[in-house]
Amino acid sequence: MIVDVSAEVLENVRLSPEFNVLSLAAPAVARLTRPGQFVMVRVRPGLDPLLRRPFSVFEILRDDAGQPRGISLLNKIAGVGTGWLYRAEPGTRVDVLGPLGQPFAPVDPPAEAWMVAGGVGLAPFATLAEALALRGTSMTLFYGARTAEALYRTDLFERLGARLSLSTDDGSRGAHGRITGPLEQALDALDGRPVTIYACGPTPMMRAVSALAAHRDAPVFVSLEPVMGCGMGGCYSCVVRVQAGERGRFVRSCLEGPVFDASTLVWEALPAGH
Amino acid sequence: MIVDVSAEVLENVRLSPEFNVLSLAAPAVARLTRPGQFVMVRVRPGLDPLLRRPFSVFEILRDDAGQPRGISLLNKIAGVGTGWLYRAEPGTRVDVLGPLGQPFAPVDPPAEAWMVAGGVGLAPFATLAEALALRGTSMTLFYGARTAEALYRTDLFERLGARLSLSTDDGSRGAHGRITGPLEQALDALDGRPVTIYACGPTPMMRAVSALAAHRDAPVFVSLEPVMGCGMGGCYSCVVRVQAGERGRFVRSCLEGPVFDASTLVWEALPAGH
Amino acid sequence: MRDLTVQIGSLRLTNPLIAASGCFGYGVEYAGAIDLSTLGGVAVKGLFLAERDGHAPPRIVETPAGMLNAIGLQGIGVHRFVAERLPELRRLGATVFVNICGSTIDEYCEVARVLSDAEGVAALELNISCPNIKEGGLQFGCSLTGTHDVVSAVRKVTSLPIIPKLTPNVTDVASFARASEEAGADAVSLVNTFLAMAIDVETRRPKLTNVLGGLSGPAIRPIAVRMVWECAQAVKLPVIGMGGIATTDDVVEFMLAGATAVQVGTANFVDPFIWTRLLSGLDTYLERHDIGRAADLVGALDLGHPEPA
Amino acid sequence: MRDLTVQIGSLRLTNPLIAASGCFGYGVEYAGAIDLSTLGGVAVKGLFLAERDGHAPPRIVETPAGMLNAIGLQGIGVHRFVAERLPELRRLGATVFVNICGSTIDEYCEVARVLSDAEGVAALELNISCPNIKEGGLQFGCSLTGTHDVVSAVRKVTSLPIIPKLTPNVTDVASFARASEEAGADAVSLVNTFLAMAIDVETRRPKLTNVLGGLSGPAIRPIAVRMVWECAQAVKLPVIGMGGIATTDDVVEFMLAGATAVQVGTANFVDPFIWTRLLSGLDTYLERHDIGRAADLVGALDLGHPEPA
Ligand SMILES: Cc1cc2nc3c(=O)[nH]c(=O)nc-3n(C[C@H](O)[C@H](O)[C@H](O)COP(=O)(O)OP(=O)(O)OC[C@H]3O[C@@H](n4cnc5c(N)ncnc54)[C@H](O)[C@@H]3O)c2cc1C
Ligand SMILES: Cc1cc2nc3c(=O)[nH]c(=O)nc-3n(C[C@H](O)[C@H](O)[C@H](O)COP(=O)(O)OP(=O)(O)OC[C@H]3O[C@@H](n4cnc5c(N)ncnc54)[C@H](O)[C@@H]3O)c2cc1C
Ligand SMILES: Cc1cc2nc3c(=O)[nH]c(=O)nc-3n(C[C@H](O)[C@H](O)[C@H](O)COP(=O)(O)O)c2cc1C
Ligand SMILES: Cc1cc2nc3c(=O)[nH]c(=O)nc-3n(C[C@H](O)[C@H](O)[C@H](O)COP(=O)(O)O)c2cc1C
Ligand code: FES
Ligand code: FES
Repeated sequence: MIVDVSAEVLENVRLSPEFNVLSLAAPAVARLTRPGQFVMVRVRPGLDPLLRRPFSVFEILRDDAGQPRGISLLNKIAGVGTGWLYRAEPGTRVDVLGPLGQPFAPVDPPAEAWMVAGGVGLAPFATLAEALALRGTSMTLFYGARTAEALYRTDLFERLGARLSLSTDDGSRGAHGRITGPLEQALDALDGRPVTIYACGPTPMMRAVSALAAHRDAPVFVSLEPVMGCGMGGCYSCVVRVQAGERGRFVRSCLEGPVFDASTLVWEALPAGH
Repeated sequence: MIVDVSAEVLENVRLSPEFNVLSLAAPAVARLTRPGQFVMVRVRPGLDPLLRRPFSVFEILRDDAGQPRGISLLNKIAGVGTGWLYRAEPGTRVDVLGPLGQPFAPVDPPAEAWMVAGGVGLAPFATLAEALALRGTSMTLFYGARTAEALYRTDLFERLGARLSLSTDDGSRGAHGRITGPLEQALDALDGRPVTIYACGPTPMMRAVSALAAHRDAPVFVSLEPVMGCGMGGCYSCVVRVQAGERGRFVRSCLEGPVFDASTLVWEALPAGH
Repeated sequence: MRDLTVQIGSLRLTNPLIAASGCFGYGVEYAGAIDLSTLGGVAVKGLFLAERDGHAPPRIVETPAGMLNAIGLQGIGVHRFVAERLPELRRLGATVFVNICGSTIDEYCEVARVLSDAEGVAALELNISCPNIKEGGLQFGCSLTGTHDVVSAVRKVTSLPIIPKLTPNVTDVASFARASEEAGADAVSLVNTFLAMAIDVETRRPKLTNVLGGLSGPAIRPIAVRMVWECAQAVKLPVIGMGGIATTDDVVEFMLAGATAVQVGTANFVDPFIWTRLLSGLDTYLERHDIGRAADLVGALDLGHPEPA
Repeated sequence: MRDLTVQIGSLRLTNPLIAASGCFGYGVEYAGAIDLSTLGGVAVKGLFLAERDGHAPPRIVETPAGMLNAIGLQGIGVHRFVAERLPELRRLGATVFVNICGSTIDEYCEVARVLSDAEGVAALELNISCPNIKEGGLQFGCSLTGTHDVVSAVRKVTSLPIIPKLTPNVTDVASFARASEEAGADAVSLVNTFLAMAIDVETRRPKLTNVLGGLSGPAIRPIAVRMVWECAQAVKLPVIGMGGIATTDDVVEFMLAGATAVQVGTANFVDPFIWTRLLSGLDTYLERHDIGRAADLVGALDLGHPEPA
């Protein structure tokens, strides 16, 4: 089921000049959301901007009795819409349509789950980590960012029992360099243990993860972030190429994704990303 | 001189479900404004709504030292722009361009000044009353509204020494009926005293005032409120017909008005008003 | 509820609201958001005879109060549509308008034949106005003889109502409505999108892979209303109006200008629940104005010397 | 400051920013907001030979990201303009583009003659594209021979640069640019407004007294950019682009599409101080991209297979 709610902004925690976590009163959406699903957000009334913006559901917010009362978004300023959501004050409202898209399938023990996040690509993993924790699946968050300050909300994942493997471009926290470094080392140390990898971040990163894992026969599921006009399968704007026949074919990532088995994608046809 | 300032909303006093007084930090505009002038307000960023909206400067706000620190607007909800200004929270900003247009010429003693206001037509008279008070001109505010509750801020005028003559459509305060009733009685009781009349309100009211006064040779200045696209003389949207030759001619009310000598207007050509 | 039915040729619609082609997938995608049988109609995505890949992304770009698209008519082809989607649409009770395309007149006719033989198609909308593809589309839609030829050829092969969809990218759209009428169309629909482009000033490249795209959304509404008005005066055929409809007032505006029914495209992207709001809004409007039937709005624009407003 | 100068035929502009006709009064109205000599040019309100009353209000209506206008070319006529406004414009150092209108070819020529004899006119913009008046305007602008005839007639009576202003209300705007080039124009400017309408659904009357009006503003920008791009490829003449420009990026977008200079109309209503912002924005853009001259932007759209963006 898909709902559209006019959600009050409950809280806006600015993590940096670029990132914030926006809490929204949207119990109906919160109740329905499965790990890795997204919502389409109309950032303000009126016709400018016209279209909604897609956002992963970051956290499911719960009241003291554990009942879903809303969702949060991990928002990174990219332009006008994300700029509004960065500045949104508590009390204002945004329209939230969802939940949408194919969720992650959380893997069961004894397989391990590795989540590989680059920057704002952390967003879909909080819901996945919750689901994994419920199943008792052992999990690791590989998380890379530019600097130590840009590694956000690792506490959420630690609380759910995830191991952390961090990296920063400047070496200020964790490994120095891209997150694919620690990932490759971990893969080399696997020693036959089964692992399922989930990745979200810049396209080149996801592609690299996919290549690394393919060598080791580890399944990889990526969450893509193409431009989306509707999120409902109506417009055919969000297509990505999947393997089929000689040339492959375009499928709508709002319906058949945003989560894809990395091995089914035609990576060359994916926009390099934003 | 005309300035454009991004003015912070200092205070928003909602007088009724329809009317509010919005205080704006715009010292540069406040310093320059003369009685009855207006400003063009961009109610929010973005392209919807696209155009600015014209508003009379209601009060000149002053700090404790008497220095102009801003202006207020008397706003009545008419549509999308005025709706935004009704809801605007302190701390948000609106762009204010002005001051614009021909001001009222405040009359000197021994002539009396009568201000005739219908509804939101009260707006341009607070600045006029200030100027009249400075000159020591004796003044009366004729002010009509639907009900007693819709007669706003009469305190402002009393404080400046104006006599009040009120009317309400339902008789809940002042005379019962239109404000033209008390006005006509006052005109009949003039007994040769010189009076200058200033009127602002619905077009039929201003026209009636103009007709009443013409019989008694009292000059009438009206402040018109046509649709205005630019407020600067650029677009020719705001024209009203003034007498000239056989058919009259269109003049721009943002430049040659909004204040007009009522006897120069071709009333038949004026839109009946909103 | 007032009487919202309207008549398009032999076709009676329960109300004037039709989902616009290309903006509603194959209809089935929206079954979760709206009961398709409550719509006047569902115009499905443009179909060629064969499957089509469409253009490489990026395929859309947002513009002030509008958007550009260059989807390139990705589609499953008419045969798969009939086999895989139509049964579901019938089951859901949708009144199905199939938007048909062709690179040649023969292809239009072949697609029309296949659909005429299928069960559950209410009408054919002839897409002679897609600005985003090289073959077909504008090649017919921008030429009066091209328009006439396609329409009369399709007329010969089907008894379904045929509705040429006109492009706004012409000097005199009413002449295309007339050409359609003469060629035997049952109605015309307009507007398709305006040929447009957008450039990324940082990369100095077109924002769309296809360079050009079609502008839709509220931005174009005033032009679309004018064109619908012109066509409604030029022909006796019913006119289906569209272009930027997002509110009940917009629906009424198009009907007053002469549209018997309307389509909603871009606004459905922003709000897939728009349909119930528009339906109840229309009902409220009719009630407030004490108008018995939605059909009474059609062409009811009052041009009498406007009383100084 | 980078080199912002651009060349329109024999005319060198200090920068590519021109105030659009009908959106800047006679220029003098804005002298308090902007030093007119800092603009590339000022296109004054369209002038006929005689004074004109224009249409009865309401003359404008706001639309999504745009506006309709039906001013009806109210104006003081060319003689009063020369006597009463031109001297002031000269004093202010403005580069004056006079937008000229006519009900007949003779009237265009007569207006052109009067202006050629006057001091301080930099160029004539031939308004053959006003959608709001019955005589003149579109009657010439929507016909290739009409366009050719007006331009060549005016060409004979003036040595001032002449710039036909093209209407977007045609199927193939590039052919009108070509007709202008053949007839001896020095440049073309486009777009004028799109013929459009809006209806008040409460009164069921047109919102404009004139019923029809011209759509301008950001809403139309993507169509205008496409048309400028088409014209720039079709002719060797410089193209002056406009339609919805409101930001520096918009200016650059038009220049990349092929405009040598641009005009800003509707956005000036919203922000009369826009000019200094656009000028410094353009300078910053050139600096950031390490481009020496604004003129280097003209037509620099990169169509090379767009790298997957
Ligand atoms: C399924 C999905 C989940 C997403 N989850 C998140 C999330 O949790 N947090 C978050 O901050 N962002 C997320 N994004 C990206 C987010 O939707 C875009 O950043 C946003 O739409 C940009 O809107 P804007 O108005 O700020 O930018 P605009 O002003 O529209 O554009 C500014 C720039 O952003 C680029 N852009 C446009 N669309 C996208 C896009 N889909 N992705 C990336 N860049 C884009 C434009 O090309 C342009 O260069 C997600 C996207 C998808 C498809
Ligand atoms: C010189 C001048 C001074 C004014 N001073 C004040 C003031 O002090 N306080 C105040 O509340 N209003 C004032 N107005 C009127 C105010 O500008 C309009 O109410 C406002 O522009 C409507 O904008 P909107 O976005 O709310 O309405 P929209 O959504 O744009 O339109 C809603 C309705 O309002 C009508 N409308 C549009 N423009 C005007 C207009 N100029 N006047 C009246 N109705 C209009 C429209 O026709 C429509 O029916 C003044 C107008 C002028 C010209
Ligand atoms: C993404 C998109 C895809 C479209 N695809 C088609 C199509 O396949 N066939 C067609 O006739 N029109 C197509 N159109 C045009 C719409 O049906 C409609 O004519 C146009 O968008 C104007 O209406 P709107 O402003 O309500 O969107 C498409 C429009 C959009 C935005
Ligand atoms: C109120 C108004 C009046 C106009 N008057 C004229 C005119 O007299 N002559 C002319 O050639 N164009 C006229 N135009 C068209 C503009 O010059 C310009 O071509 C058009 O508005 C598109 O640019 P914009 O979107 O920047 O406004 C007018 C436009 C507006 C909005
Ligand atoms: S976003 Fe519209 S089909 Fe996927
Ligand atoms: S409002 Fe534009 S000329 Fe007066």
